[in-house]
Amino acid sequence: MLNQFTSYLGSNLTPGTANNQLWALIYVLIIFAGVSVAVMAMNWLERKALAHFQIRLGPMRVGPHGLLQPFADALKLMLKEDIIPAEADQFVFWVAPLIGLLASFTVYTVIPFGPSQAVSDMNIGILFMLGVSSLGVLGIVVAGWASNSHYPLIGALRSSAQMVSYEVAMGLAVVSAILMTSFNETGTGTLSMIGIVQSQQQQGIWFIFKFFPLGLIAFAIFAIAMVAETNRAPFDMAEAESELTAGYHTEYSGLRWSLFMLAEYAAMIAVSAIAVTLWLGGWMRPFPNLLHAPAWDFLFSLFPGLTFLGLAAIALIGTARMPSHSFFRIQRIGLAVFAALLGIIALLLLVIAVAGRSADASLAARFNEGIGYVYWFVLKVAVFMYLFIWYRATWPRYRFDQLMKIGWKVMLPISLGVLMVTAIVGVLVK
Amino acid sequence: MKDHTNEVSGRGLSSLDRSNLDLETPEKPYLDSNELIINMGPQHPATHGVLRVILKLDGEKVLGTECVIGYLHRGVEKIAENRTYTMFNPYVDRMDYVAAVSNGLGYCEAVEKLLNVEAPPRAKYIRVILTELNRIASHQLWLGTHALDIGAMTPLFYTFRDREEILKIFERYCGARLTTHAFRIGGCQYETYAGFEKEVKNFLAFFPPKIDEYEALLTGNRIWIERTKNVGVISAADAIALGVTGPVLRASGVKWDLRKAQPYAAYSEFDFEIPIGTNGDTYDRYMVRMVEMRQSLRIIEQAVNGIPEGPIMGKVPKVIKPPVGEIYHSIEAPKGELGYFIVSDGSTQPYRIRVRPPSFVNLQALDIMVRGLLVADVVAVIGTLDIVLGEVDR
Amino acid sequence: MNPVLNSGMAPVATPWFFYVLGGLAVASGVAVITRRNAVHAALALIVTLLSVAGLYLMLYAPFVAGVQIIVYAGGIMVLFLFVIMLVNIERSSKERRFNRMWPVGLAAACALMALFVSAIVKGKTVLTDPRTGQALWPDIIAKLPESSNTQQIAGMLYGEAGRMGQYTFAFEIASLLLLVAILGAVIMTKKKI
Amino acid sequence: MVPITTFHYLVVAAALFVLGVIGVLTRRNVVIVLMSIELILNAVNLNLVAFSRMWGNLNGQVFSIFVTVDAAAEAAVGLGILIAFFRNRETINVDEIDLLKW
Repeated sequence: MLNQFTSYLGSNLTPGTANNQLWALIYVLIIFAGVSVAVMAMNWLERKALAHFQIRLGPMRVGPHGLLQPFADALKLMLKEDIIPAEADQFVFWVAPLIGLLASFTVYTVIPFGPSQAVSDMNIGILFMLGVSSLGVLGIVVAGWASNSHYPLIGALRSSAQMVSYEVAMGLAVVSAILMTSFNETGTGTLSMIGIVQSQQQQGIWFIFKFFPLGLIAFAIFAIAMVAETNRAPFDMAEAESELTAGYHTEYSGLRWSLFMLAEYAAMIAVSAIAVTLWLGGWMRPFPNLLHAPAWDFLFSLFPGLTFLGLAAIALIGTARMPSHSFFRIQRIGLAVFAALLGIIALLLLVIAVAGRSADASLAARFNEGIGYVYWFVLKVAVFMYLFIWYRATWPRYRFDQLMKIGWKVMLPISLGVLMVTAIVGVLVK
Repeated sequence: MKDHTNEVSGRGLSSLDRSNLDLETPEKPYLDSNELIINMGPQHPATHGVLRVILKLDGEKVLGTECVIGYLHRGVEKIAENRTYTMFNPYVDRMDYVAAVSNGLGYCEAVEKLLNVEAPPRAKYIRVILTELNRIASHQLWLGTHALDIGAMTPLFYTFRDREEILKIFERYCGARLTTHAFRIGGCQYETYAGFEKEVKNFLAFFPPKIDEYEALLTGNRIWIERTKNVGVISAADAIALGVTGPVLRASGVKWDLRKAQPYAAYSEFDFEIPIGTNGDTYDRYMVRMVEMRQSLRIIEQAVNGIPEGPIMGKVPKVIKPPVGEIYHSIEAPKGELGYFIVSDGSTQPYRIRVRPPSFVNLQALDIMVRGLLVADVVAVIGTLDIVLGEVDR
Repeated sequence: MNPVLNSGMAPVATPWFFYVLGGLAVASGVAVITRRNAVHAALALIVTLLSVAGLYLMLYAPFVAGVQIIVYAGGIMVLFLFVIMLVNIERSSKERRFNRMWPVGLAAACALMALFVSAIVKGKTVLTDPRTGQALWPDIIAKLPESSNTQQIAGMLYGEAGRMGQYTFAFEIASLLLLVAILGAVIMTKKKI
Repeated sequence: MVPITTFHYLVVAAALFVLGVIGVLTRRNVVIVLMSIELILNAVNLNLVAFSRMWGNLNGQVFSIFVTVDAAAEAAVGLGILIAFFRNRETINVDEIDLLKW
């Protein structure tokens, strides 16, 4: 056991490839916990950001600036009565949220947070990812059917048609990115998520900029399709609250409903991770080939610590700006503690960055490297998360037939065209 | 999409007979076309209150609708028969509660006409200013909720933020924000407060950029245009046949505004334009209302600059006892023609009051407007009709 | 579990996995043909398909497993569920599940099973391959390179290094078949075109 | 435990195949009949992949991909027929589809 624990530490393979079950389990647990925390943070951020878009304050009561709101929500949802309609199909109703949740969490096994920071490096990584994330629609369809009610049924039908349609354009956009991996000396591409990032590293370019503007168009297609895939505004047809009350989860309540939400947010993070991996260089920091000197490495390795320092500073400013009324004392203390916590994390990260600045194989150096990978990956994903919120705040909702029209008559031909042109250009350039 | 709209707009008046409006589909090409009957409302986020629409769907296509109303019925008209004319005045505020000032204006003017008294000019100007402010507030609320129905969340908050400025003026004028009860029979109860003119002028300067802001969010937005253009088309002939009034009628290209057609209060003294649309679709109705807000600002500006001095209450007897007779008086409320038909038997209480609410009449057009469209369009059309259930059910 | 195995390609194919997946596949296969409710049957079929995908992974056929998940479970089964929702199943769930000739069908299937069992058992022990003299399915397990599985299949389907692949022509035919199927499905399903 | 060999996979595949055949021969609901056909095709695929592993060449895997393509086409056309039929006869029972016309 201990042997298995330590033997992996020096390796630069993923636990899956190194066939180390213990570390695979550890990674799975870390990722599961991380995604759950990320979903909670996303929940808070979405409410806050959306509120500020809409000249509101958002949650302010539970904890300083509503920081504890997600926990309160989670607690409330867990304690809430779990209603199953009498006419519903009990078993299917029960199992539907689990299908969605399972699908969106299984995807994380192949997401590469770094060259060895993934549970497994599958040979068919991206195929597996698309396949499993397409299983999520089953949960929605089945939930709508099992509720035995009209609005959920319409929501489920909409959702299934929508997701199946956008998968086509999405898949073709992905294929054109995979095609780009094969434009190297050997002429062989890869489906492995890690391999895709590594080939971007080798070719010295993020695929979004490759064959400009072909990569950009494929990326744009994917970025649109992924919003539709996750049923988010402006494509939130399946749960359009002004039309179908809540769409497929109208009849759900309490914990089961929260599982749907968890699945939706996890799926959002997952598809963003695909986009980051395929087009935005995955875990790579900006200009890894151009600015390669150790000084640059050190500079970029300071970023995680500085980010947390910045967050700590924001929290501190928030503490200072709190009204000095005795009502706010506990909130003030809470925010100050939060700021201190962020500051400690920042200091820790900075210490690691300084200690691990040499590029040797010491534990600190490897740790430093790993933090850098995960940091840049998460940062890129976070940008997408913000975009999701931004879309929701800005745009009205498409109508179902318009959505399908865009999917089949605009996105599909464009992605097919991009695929062909990419292939032709790739051959010509070679 | 195109064939649906043609189908609707191509309907002549013959399509309005009852056999076509009920829920039976005229032709049934297959044994089973999977018709689905769903209840939209009375508890539904997009029915603006407690409207219940029974939708007959083929997949998502609407084959027919039937509105079930009355969930908010309070018997306002019956109550009137047991109240004196003065006592009934606050009740009218509760019909179209987002445009309470207009309701009060219509009622007061109708009774004044019956009494044969006239409000003094200053009172008329105050009435115009407040009514037009109320029109803007009503349109703001419509815009916010309509955009929310179509999926744009943010305009709702912007419009509510700016509506607050109007409500503040109301509050300072008469102490109430929503159900204002601002006017009395024969004039106004309250003189304008100190700084009234300044605040109104401030609002005149404050609001145009805000309209630009709403328009920046919606007018040129591709999704907004796709969702509203050619949706819920109603031809001018159909609109007139159904008695539709207000912005809905004007968007179909009929230049009919009671402020111009039968000027009341002091409207004949102001210079303003009546915006009209061409297609009669949801987008035109949106544009008509947006322009109307700007025109209202013009009216308010003229009124506040030219407001005369003088009394604010006409010569009205202490006990209001109109002569035996009947009167119909209508005004242009934000939602359309708001008419009061009052029958007096010479006593202190009206014998009968019948209100012609614009929302109720406009709601009739829902069926003809949504046939052949999709479920999502039903929501858009209900929003664009700008109904208030308090007024529909009374 | 042996740390020595940690380097290199250790067998994922532990018997335990096989029995779980195989058992799951067969059990949910039984559910597919016995459930009264078509949605339950579809869900059971999805479980079968995913278990079979797991078996493919154990057979070092990751690409086929991926195709199985993305096409079968993600595509075809969604189509099935979609259609089940379109057709009204409330009536059919109250009717007889099996047709009148079910004993005959069952008997025929049992005969088929007997044939299979004899063939499989004999192939393992009695029958031999005349060329090699080995049993028809010996216990040998050839090493398939998992890490380049996709690339090799691509080579066979599309060809590599300028040559046409072994199955390129068949692949094109298959794509034509799909096109025809799409057209056929659209024409049959649309009320009016 | 006995190591897993081709034999084991063949047994699973045979069981799935026979289950599929039973479904096709006995069920009345067309949707379930179609699902049973998918079961049969999967059994075949499992066999192909197992043999591909046994002999160490990939022809079997390529074949199983072709079978999958075929299954997709079959499902699309089959469900299309089913919908067209349902629309005309309001039934999805195989033993009521016996007129050869409608």
